[in-house]
Amino acid sequence: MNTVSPFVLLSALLFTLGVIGVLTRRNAILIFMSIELMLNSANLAFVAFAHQWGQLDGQMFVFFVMAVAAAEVAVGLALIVTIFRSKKSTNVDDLSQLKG
Amino acid sequence: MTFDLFVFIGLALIGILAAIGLLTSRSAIYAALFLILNFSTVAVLYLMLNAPFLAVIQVSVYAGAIMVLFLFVIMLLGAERLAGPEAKTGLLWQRPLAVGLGALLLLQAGYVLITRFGQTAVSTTVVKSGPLDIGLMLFGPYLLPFEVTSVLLLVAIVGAVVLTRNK
Amino acid sequence: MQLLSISPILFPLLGLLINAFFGKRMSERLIGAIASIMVLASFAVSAYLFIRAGALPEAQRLLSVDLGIPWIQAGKLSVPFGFLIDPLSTTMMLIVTGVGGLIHIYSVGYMRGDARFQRFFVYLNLFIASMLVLVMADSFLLMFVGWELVGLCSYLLIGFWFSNLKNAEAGRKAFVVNRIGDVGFILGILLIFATFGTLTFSGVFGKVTAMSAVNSPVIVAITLLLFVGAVGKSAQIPLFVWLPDAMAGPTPVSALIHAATMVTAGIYMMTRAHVLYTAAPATQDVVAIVGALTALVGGSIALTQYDIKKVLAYSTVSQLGFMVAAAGLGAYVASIFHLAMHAFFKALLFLAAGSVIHGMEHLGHANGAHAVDPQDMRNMGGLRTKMPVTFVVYVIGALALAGVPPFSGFFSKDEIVVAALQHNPLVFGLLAVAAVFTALYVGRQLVMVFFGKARTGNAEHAAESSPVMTIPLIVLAVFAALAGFLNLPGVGTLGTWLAPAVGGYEPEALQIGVAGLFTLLALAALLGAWIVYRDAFAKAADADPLERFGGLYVFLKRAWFIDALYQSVVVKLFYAASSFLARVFDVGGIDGLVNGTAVLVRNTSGALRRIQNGLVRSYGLMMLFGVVVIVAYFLWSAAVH
Amino acid sequence: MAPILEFTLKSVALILIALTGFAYTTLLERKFIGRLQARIGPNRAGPQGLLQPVADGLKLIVKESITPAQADKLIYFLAPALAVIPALIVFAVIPFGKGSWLSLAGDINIGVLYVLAVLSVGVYGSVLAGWSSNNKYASLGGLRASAQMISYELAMGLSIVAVVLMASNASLNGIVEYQQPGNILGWLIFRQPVAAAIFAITALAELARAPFDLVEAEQELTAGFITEYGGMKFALFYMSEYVKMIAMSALFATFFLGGWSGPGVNEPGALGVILSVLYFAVKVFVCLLCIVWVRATLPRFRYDKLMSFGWKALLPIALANVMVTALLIVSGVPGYK
Repeated sequence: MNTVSPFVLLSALLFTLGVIGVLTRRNAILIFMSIELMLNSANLAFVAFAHQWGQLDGQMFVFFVMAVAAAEVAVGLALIVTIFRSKKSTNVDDLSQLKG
Repeated sequence: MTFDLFVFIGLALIGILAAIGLLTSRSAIYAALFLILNFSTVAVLYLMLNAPFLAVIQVSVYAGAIMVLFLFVIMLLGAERLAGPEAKTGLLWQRPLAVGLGALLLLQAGYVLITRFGQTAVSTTVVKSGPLDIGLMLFGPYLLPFEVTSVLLLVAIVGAVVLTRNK
Repeated sequence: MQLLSISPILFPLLGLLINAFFGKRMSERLIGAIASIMVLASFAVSAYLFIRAGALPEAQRLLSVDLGIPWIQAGKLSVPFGFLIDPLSTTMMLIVTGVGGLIHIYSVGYMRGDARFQRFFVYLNLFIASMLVLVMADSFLLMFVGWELVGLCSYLLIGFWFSNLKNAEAGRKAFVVNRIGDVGFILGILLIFATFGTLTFSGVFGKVTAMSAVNSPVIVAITLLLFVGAVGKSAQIPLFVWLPDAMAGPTPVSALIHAATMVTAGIYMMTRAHVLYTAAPATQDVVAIVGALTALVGGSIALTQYDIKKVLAYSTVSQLGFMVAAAGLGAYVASIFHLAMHAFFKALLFLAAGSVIHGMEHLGHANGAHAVDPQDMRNMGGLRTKMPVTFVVYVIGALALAGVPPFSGFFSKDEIVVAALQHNPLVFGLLAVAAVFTALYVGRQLVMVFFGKARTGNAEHAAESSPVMTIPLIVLAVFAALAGFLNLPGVGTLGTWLAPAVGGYEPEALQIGVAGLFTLLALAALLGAWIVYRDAFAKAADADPLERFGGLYVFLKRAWFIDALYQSVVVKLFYAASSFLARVFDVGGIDGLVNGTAVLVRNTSGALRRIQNGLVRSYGLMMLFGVVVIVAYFLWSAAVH
Repeated sequence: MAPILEFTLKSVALILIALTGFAYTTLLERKFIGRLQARIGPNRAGPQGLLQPVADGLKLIVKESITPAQADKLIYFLAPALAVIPALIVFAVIPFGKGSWLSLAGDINIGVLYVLAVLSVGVYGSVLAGWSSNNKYASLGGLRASAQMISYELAMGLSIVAVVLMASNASLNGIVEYQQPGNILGWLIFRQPVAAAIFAITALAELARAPFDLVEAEQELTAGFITEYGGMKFALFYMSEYVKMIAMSALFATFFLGGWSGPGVNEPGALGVILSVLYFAVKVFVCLLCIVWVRATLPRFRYDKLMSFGWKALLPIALANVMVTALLIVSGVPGYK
């Protein structure tokens, strides 16, 4: 293939699915996974563009995104565990104290 | 239809189906497994895009570490069964709206992509992207971000430890 | 060098910090010692600077200490943070720290046992530092900072015994009246900046000299506005009303702030700005006449007062009038000379009066003597034998004030009247009458306090004060007696010294006629007072001999009704306007606006509040909506172009 | 299509070798432990008990396949496969002898990373088996497995980083060639003893072999995550364990024992190749014996000791080792380039 457009299209599709997942699931862990899916689709686009321009910088960004994702998962899951301890639930709709 | 395209379509289908599975599965464990499948297909796509290093990192970081952590937490909390009926928060309109907006976003992206489809050819210069080349980039132009990332990871570790510590 | 030059300010600051933060745990003796030593150290440095400047050739005596700190940089306004060490400021520094140091020592005895002993010395040190900022400033703005700081100290110290409502009110009055003057001062500063684009003394004066215009409207306006500030601070007509009330503060405060130093700030400021005033003869005439009138009015009121400190307060008003008149006549050296002499003898008189009051209170409250006002001269009498030291120093101070040769006041006053005779006969006449009044009230006071028989039990049992109080009195008495020789007519040591800072000085020869006339007037007035009051008060309740003047007496006694005038016109009008604003404008306009805004915000946010439902997913949905709209906008704009 | 055919043939051969190896490793273990414990071990099936693996296999195949009623069926069936696949595909990058054709993937420059990635995925088999069985022993075993493997993976990766630093090459063949200066001192076990020790320890932990076999500690958890498994599915787990043993031994031999190198491998023609394969086989065999030997010698760790040992001892030591190695290399100490 001499174009990366299919990869970018797939990336957009996966991103949209991730968005829908974030907005429709109520389990905090699943929302989290959907966010990972979105990050991953962005990574795919990065790699695709890196391939298209014949440069490594896109791949570097993926590397950093992965590091950030790992950090995010560590803290995020710690938060979920902490919340679960007090609320006995991972449903984000149960966490609506901060409202007007 | 070239062999590459054939492989791509197959992988893309698997990835999309896995993503849909993630959205619809009733069990968090299945969702996690679908996500792992999706990550794996993306790893193979990286291989196709001349990024073998990232492909392997993708497997070992996402599949080998992050998703294991997810599974671990799911099993630890016993939270694999997802809530069945919609809670009484009265957000029934929310799901269709979310799907509709998501479709709109996809349409926008698709519009851009299709109007420009294949307009820019892949660069003819093939860059080397082995561990050595990545390392030279990391410790060269990207040294500062790299070090900042290490601080970020440290902070995340400390944060996670503090958050989950039993008082 | 820079540090040394500003260390006179730093010493009292250090003292006040130590006393403010650690004073709670220190003994009174230690607190007083620290405060006094800091001021004396300041005095020592000032003396060093003075001597060093004296050793330099005349042209180099103007030492500008620029600390290199750009204090204010705003647009065109650039004010450096710098100090000016020149003959004028070192002279002032010596007066401030010297008299201040003596008064600190005196206060250790005077304030003994006061509940707020520590606070008193913190304030005193703050005052010394502020006053030094005022006199050392090298720009109008920094001078204004010192000006306001001493005003603050004055307020704090007048109302020092604030638990008595009258004292607190006196402090407030002083503050408010001073504000009126300060408005003039700050407007003057603004006008200076608008005109000359700079606020440093050297910059402004250089430009004024370059203009070489006489009576240009701008400079007249500037000088008049600055004079308004001086009128407030130096208690001239019509703003002198706060100074007599300021006697509510502790007596050392009256001596230091309301006689020797702060109230002379106006005179100092005009002397410092003499270049401006010399360029505006019209203003000078106004200044001279206001000063002479103040001298007359203050002296006349002092004739009728019974309160020992009130007499001295009105006397101060009067003497300040002399100084202002001198400044208005262009006799700046005479003005500063009288300022210094006045600092000595008036501080002496106040401190001695404090000693008298202290002695009057000596009987204590045990014998039911509480009911007797220890400051009312009618309750005194015959203290000559009870308090010999106080009596002697009081007489010295009184003779100096009355202008009897060879005491200090004679020389300084003589120089002023000589200048008046040369420039303005009207002023000369007014000052001559004022001088007679001076001698009269001084004599009256001496007779009432020290001669005759003791009229109350308190006076009967009065005792001499402790050495810590009398020693400063003696030191001051020596100065009050002899300091006049600093600037003998025809020699003019002080004048020659000050000449570089006040724009030239030629010592006047002694005019035997004027000097003799004023000496005769003073002696005659003192004799008259002796005759009138020798037998006037047999008992405390007797009527004053002056009461036979009837309406005139009441007029003087009530201080020319100026306070009453303010009360009935200014205050009433102000109340009426305030009440209109409070009842109509505030409720209807301001509150309506504020409440209306609040109601609007509350209702709007009440509607918007529904969006914040606490559900993460709906927030996410809104974000997605925003993203879709933004992307759509970009697509649309890309399609358009 | 020729490369695909070649790959297929090689893969089939590899799988057959692995399966045979697996079968006879079980026998080796039983016999060797028997000797160590002063008994004979299985000796009935065939001469010297050589057919014992065949008998075991037949038995397991024909056994009734039982599925717990409350199990999550799909994952219950998937888990054994997920356990075996990583164990098998590790072999793709291991060079079995001289010449890049003797490893499946050839001489690729991300070989080490590939190994780490595949090993990190190996945990899914046990975790999912534990969860899907819907049995508390199995669940605990699965949780222990995931925690243990995640913890020890880090130290293992760092020990290999030291090796990669030395060889400045991330391809396994490159590492072997680096250790071939002509004498036995070229082996990295002599220049990286700390890394070798850490790798050996973490390899045992990754294998969940004694003394790190808490995942299936009989006294505590019955059989851990395989409690509910029987028949052929059990055999698959069994197989994954032993195939992994072979793979780990091969990796240790490659990283620290000079891989296929040895006297005479540089001979041209078939002789050198045959010698190199032989040397490699011998080294792997010695490693296997050592693993079994450790099992017969050491008692089991306590679980909290296991975790604190991994995080507080091995990981810091491995980090320090990487740093010291880097310093030695930069300062040009002889033997460290």
